[in-house]
Amino acid sequence: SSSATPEASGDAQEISGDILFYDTSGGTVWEQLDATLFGDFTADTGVTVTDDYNEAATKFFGAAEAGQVPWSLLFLPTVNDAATAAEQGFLAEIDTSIVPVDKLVEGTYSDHGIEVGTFGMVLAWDGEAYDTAPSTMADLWDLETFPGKRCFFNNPQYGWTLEAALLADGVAPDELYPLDVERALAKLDEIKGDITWWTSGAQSIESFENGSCDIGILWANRANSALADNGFPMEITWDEGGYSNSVWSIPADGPNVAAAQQLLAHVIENKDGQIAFASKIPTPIPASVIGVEPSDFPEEVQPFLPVGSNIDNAIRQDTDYYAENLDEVLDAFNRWVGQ
Amino acid sequence: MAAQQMTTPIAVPARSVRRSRAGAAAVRIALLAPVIIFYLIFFVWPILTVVLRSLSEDGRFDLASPTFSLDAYLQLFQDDFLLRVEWRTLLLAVNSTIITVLLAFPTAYFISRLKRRTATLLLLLILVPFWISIVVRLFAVTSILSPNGPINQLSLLLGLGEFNLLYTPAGTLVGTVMYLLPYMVLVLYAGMVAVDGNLLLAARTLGASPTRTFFSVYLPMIRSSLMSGTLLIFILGLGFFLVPAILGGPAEQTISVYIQQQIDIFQWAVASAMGILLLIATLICYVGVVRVTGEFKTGVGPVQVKGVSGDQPFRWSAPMVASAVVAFVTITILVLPVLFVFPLSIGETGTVVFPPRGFTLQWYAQVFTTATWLGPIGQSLVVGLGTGILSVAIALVLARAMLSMTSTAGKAIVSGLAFAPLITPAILLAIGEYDVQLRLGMTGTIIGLILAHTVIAAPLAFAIILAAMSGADRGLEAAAWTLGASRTRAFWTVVVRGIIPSIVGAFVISFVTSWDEVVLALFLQTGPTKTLPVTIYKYLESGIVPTVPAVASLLVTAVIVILAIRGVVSAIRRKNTPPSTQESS
Amino acid sequence: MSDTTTIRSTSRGEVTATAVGLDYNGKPALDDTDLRVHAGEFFTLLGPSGSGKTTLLRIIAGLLDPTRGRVDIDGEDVTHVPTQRRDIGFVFQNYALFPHLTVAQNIEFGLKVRRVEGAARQRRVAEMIELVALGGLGDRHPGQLSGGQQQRVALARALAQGPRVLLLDEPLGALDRALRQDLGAEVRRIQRESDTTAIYVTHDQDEAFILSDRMGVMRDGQICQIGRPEDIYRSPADLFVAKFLGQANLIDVTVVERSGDLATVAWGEARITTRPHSAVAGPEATCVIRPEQIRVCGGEAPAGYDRLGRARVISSRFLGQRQSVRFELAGTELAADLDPYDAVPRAGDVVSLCVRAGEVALIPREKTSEA
Amino acid sequence: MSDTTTIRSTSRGEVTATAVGLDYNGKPALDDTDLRVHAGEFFTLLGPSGSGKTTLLRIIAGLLDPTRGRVDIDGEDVTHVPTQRRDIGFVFQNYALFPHLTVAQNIEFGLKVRRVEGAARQRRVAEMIELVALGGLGDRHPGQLSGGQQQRVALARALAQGPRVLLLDEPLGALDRALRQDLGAEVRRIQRESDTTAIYVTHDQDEAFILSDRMGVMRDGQICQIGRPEDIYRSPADLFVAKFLGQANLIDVTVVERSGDLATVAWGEARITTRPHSAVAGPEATCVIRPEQIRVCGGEAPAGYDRLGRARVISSRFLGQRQSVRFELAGTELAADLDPYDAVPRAGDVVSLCVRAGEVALIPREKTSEA
Ligand SMILES: Nc1ncnc2c1ncn2[C@@H]1O[C@H](COP(=O)(O)OP(=O)(O)OP(=O)(O)O)[C@@H](O)[C@H]1O
Ligand SMILES: Nc1ncnc2c1ncn2[C@@H]1O[C@H](COP(=O)(O)OP(=O)(O)OP(=O)(O)O)[C@@H](O)[C@H]1O
Ligand SMILES: [Mg+2]
Ligand SMILES: [Mg+2]
Repeated sequence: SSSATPEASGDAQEISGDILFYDTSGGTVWEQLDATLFGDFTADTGVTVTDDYNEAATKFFGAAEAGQVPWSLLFLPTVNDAATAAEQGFLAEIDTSIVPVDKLVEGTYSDHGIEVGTFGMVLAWDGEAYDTAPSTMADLWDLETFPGKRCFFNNPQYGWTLEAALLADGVAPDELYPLDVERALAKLDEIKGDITWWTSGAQSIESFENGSCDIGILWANRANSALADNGFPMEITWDEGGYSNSVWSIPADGPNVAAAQQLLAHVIENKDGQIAFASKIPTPIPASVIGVEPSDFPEEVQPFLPVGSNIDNAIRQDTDYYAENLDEVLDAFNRWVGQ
Repeated sequence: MAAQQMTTPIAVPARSVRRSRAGAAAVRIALLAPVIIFYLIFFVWPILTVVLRSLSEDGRFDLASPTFSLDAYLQLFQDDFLLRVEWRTLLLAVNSTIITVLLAFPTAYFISRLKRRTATLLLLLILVPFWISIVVRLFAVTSILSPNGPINQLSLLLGLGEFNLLYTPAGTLVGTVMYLLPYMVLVLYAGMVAVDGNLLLAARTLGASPTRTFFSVYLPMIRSSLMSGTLLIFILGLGFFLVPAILGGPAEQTISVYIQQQIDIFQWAVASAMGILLLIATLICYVGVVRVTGEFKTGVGPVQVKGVSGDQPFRWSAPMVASAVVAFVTITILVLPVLFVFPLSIGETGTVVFPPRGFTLQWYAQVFTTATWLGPIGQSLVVGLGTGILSVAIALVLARAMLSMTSTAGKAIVSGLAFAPLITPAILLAIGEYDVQLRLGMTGTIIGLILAHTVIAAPLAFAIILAAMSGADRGLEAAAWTLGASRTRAFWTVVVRGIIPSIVGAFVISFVTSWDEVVLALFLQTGPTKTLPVTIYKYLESGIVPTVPAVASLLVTAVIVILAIRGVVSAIRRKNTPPSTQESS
Repeated sequence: MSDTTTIRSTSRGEVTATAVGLDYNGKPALDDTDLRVHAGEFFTLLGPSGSGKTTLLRIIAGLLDPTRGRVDIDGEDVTHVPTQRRDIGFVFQNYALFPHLTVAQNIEFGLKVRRVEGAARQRRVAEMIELVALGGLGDRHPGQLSGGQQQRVALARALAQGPRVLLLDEPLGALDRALRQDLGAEVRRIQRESDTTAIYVTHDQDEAFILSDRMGVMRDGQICQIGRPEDIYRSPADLFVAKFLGQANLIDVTVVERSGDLATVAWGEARITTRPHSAVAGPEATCVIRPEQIRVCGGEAPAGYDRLGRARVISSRFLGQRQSVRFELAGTELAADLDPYDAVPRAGDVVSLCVRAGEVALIPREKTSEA
Repeated sequence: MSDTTTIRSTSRGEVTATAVGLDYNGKPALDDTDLRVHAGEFFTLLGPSGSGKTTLLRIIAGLLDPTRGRVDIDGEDVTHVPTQRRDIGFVFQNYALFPHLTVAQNIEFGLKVRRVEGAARQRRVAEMIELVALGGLGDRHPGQLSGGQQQRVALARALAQGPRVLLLDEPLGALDRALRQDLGAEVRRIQRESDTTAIYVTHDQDEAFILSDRMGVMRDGQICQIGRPEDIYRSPADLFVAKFLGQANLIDVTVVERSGDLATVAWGEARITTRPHSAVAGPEATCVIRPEQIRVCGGEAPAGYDRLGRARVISSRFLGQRQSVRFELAGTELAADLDPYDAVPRAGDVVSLCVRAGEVALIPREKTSEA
């Protein structure tokens, strides 16, 4: 750990130019990043950050294989993407002499990146649909008390689908991994006919809005936007929900990596910026800074933040498990769903 | 009609003259060479990288230590899940093709029988959806098909009970049909207006009933258009990615969606193999159609109204009424999602919902006040214009080469090469293209994207220009020679000038192909400003903001205004020119 | 005149059009025309391009709906009967052969529609192919035939089913003379033998003369004269018909005497015996002198000729069967067809001209429009 | 014969084709043909459909490459000179006007290509429009013109640049007779005035007679006779030419006497004075009697006629300018064109027939193929 403030570190090493940001998160997330964390960084250092939206990590891998990487900072959608990339030598190490990783909660950073943009996968429901609020995943299977279609994401890793089934089937949270995929799918079979699958974040809340479902598993930030932007009476619980992180990394052969290291440092230090960003998009960046509590944020977003006491009863997704088993899990899921 | 009097085939001279003129041959090669090089670099090479990926064990072909394995292909034929995906893809393509043909046929028939001005208007209605990103249209379709949408509400109102198509196979089918319809209508229309109305009259003078005339004369006359059009939409249906990805549930996985998913988890080999399988299957279909009909004929685009509509008076008969009804349905299917962007764009909510809540025009204001949309629109325009120009140029050269060829095999190769990119799954082409452009250091450049878009747009331009050129009177070119014009001059001032409407049509189709292209554009652009559909796509993940339908509404309005101005201008021009006194020869 | 001579009462296919008219965009293409074609007759419609011949023919066939009027075939009102139930044959100006069918299949088409049995059908097709001299070409497609051959297929196809009325729209337009004559004779023979009524559109006057029992001359959507070819040629109703059929020297004359079948007119010094015209009442008239009615004579007109006067030869041209000579007589140019085997007059020669007495037609004087 | 009469040595545009031939799929469409067209001449190619007229014309224009032989224009070998450098004008059978250009622009096209200056160009265009009588239509598009008008534009366009050779491929085929005659005369006048050589393809014999200085008759890819129209008509080289030009009664005769310019032949009882033929050496020959050479005479032949014998009238038909009568004479059918104003013979009448002495052509006897 070197300097105490981002300004100091900025002064210490001359940085300039532009950071081309490999962005996989999309429209509004970028808009808010630009308005808060990146904007602050540019104001302090003069280094601009430019958005480069890409649909998935694929293109980065292609470019890295060819040894032609134009980006300085990467937003890799999952921890296992980052792990794969690191393994193949596509990522630079985080320079801990610049980046104060010690301010981050242990386990939310690695040699090759810091975790960000935690997305929570939570039980959500139309607040006007039921008299009594559901509280556990088992309630998703309770078609009598909580009638209506169930919403699930069509990709199990990002949808908490298998985990929810196992929890509902009585598996203890700490025994979830390795997943008993067969058991989970058997449990899912019970409600298969009542599931509405959503295919994108936009669609998930659209499904609630248009009545395609009344209860389901949503991304916490989308649930927030349904409530905040549209005034839809969305309610959620983090209990038995899951959360998982994306990763910000620096490519091994990227341009202007020094500035990118500085940017990471600046973001970690910029607590106001973090709060400003999470007030709009409740997926904090970085994922967990030591000492940040829900109460630090505006009241309306507090319930949606995967931080502090909110996630006491939530479960962290085992990304190592997924890194190892994703193709089989996906294959099994595909086969089941396609039957 | 006077042209019937000639007894010497007019296409003969030009062809036989060219054969033996060494100079002309050299010119042709000089023109053809850049096109061939273009195809080799931007189509053959990318496909080759995909083939190599499909043959290597981990999907990453390494020139230094090549390994070959057919595992991926074996898997395609052994794994019952993959077989099911393949089967489902085929089923979706077949079903949507059948429905599209059933809708497009009466629609095209009805339009082909109308007066030219009315026909043009309806054709424009059918073309309007091309201008609105398919992503937006599909999003509008989700709103239409959703439980709160007009269809279900109508069904409830009529006491027909829940009618929910969203995320069902039926919904996917509707979306695919919506995507394919304009292509089929255009191809069929071109074929239908070319039918000589006298043939139908002749059948009637021989005692044939209307039904019989239809089956034994009309249908055979448009057979090649019908088959080519059907093949075209079948191919498009097989490989189209966005509809099943957006409208289909996970149970509706198709090959293209599966390929996309496997690529996301780095299973390159099986994804590539599946793509190659798709390519080979469609190539076989193509060869089959060419074998049966002797040609692949997609006279898309503006055509001179001759034949039936010009000759036979329009009359309301029972089949005509039925056709009109189907035409109405077709146009509704195509136009409704386009119109739906208007209500979607005026709600006060921060994400798009239907029905809209409240009323505001702030989203329109945002379109103009932030760089988010103006930049992409500009980018799309530039790329579209570039693609349009390049595609037309390539199409001209190819069509010219094809028409001056005497060997059937040569023609088959040229047209096969020209049409192959249409057949290739976009995602694979994108990856291959990306590989190649990385090697050439072109990624992220606008030129690179234009070249890639040209690969997929040129086939359509080629189809249109080929149809126009082969229909054009080649005697005109010879006439220019006799007046002292050099071959180059004759080609430009007579041949090209004579098919200007088709060239415009080819340009427009190429332009909109680029204008609405997502997959290649996602891969080949780097930097903050992306083309419009990519920018729209970017919001699909994080929540569609109402600016997206606002942009779409503005585009619809712009297109309508342009068309209206055009209509007024041509009406004025018509008034100022004397009416034609004779049928042209 | 002798309209009735050609009626054969046993024949079928009498066609009557009563006040039929058809407008295109408010402008009449056919202008309330009456036509009666007797059963078994060969009737020709002659007229300049755009005069409405095709339109009238198509209305009779039911391919166009008339705006006004009615059409009867064999006494039955068919105005609203669709084409396929009118039992007609039609030969189109541009053939309209089915390109996807072979020659034999084209001819077979109508027979199939009528469910003629296999063997009988084959026989009939073979017969028709024979008839139009297309032996050996039965398996070709229309695209592989020359224009003349296509024409014959079209004829065979229309005839195969033995229709009661055969409608032909310039069916021989694209052929050379020899073929046209042969096929014309063939059409005529077939029409006679099959007891069919034929209505034949042409703009070739020779063809009309050779083929038709009667003919009608059309102009601006109306039939302006109907009759036997000879009668129309010899006694044209008006200037238009006179100029349209054959060549005509038109001279303005004064009627000086009328006596029964003949009228004497004065043209300068000359006195010409002409065929009177019912519409010529006053002294003013126009004389139609056909080139073949003029001959070179001595100082005195031979029997049967009237003397025109002395004329100067302007030019002369050999045309095979005749010699076309242009004369100048008292400021008027006269065209004459002389016997090519007589001495060839040279330009500048001055000779006496005579004209057939009693054969020259008289028509009402009109403001002569451009030829 | 008198080939040289029409040569004007100052004119340019002499066309010589030497042994040119062209094969389609190994079959000759043009069969090693020689042709020499003098500068300033109006030359017509006549022949049945498919005889190779268009092919020969296109080879001269450079629109087709001959398989064999060479083409010279004004003594220069142009066989491998591309069309645009041959300095020719071409009028296409189907006009081939540029539909996207106005009449004036169509005419202007060739001048623009030759970089004729603005004012001069405008003048020339105006002149041409005047010449073909299209005043006021300069701004129309071809689609807005009638067939005849289109034809005239095509002519004007081909003439505008003053080409040395004007090639015309059935330019008047689609027009009706009156228009055809007018335009034909126009073409001829323009050709004369502009001192251009014209090669004109037609299958209309009258047109060929009216227009041409000399003509060539084509058959099966070869020119089988060249000469002045009159000479060809009067002395056809063979059966084909005799039958193709005009009508012919062909009778097999025996030559009984030859004396200088004439030969006497025997046909049954009759003795006919004929024009001899160089290729008829032996006694066997065929006599070509034109219908207009026959007339009805009394028992004794009048001066200048030979008596054929007594014949029975089979049929007679009025054809306007003539009366076509078919006779039967000693088992042979004879067609005669009689004066329509003479008494009309009735079928069954028996009359005496005479034939012009010394005008009947003699040709070598061939196995008579079907007419
Ligand atoms: N579809 C149409 N629309 C407008 N006017 C038409 C149409 N068809 C024909 N006419 C007009 O009707 C008139 C008669 O045409 P029609 O075809 O009967 O002439 P025609 O005597 O057959 O001529 P041709 O000898 O050239 O074939 C013409 O003036 C023509 O311009
Ligand atoms: N492309 C071709 N392929 C094969 N044969 C051809 C082709 N073009 C012409 N021919 C043949 O060449 C011969 C001569 O044709 P050409 O066009 O010169 O005849 P033409 O005398 O002009 O006839 P028309 O009077 O019908 O125009 C014909 O037998 C024709 O069938
Ligand atoms: Mg007509
Ligand atoms: Mg020809």
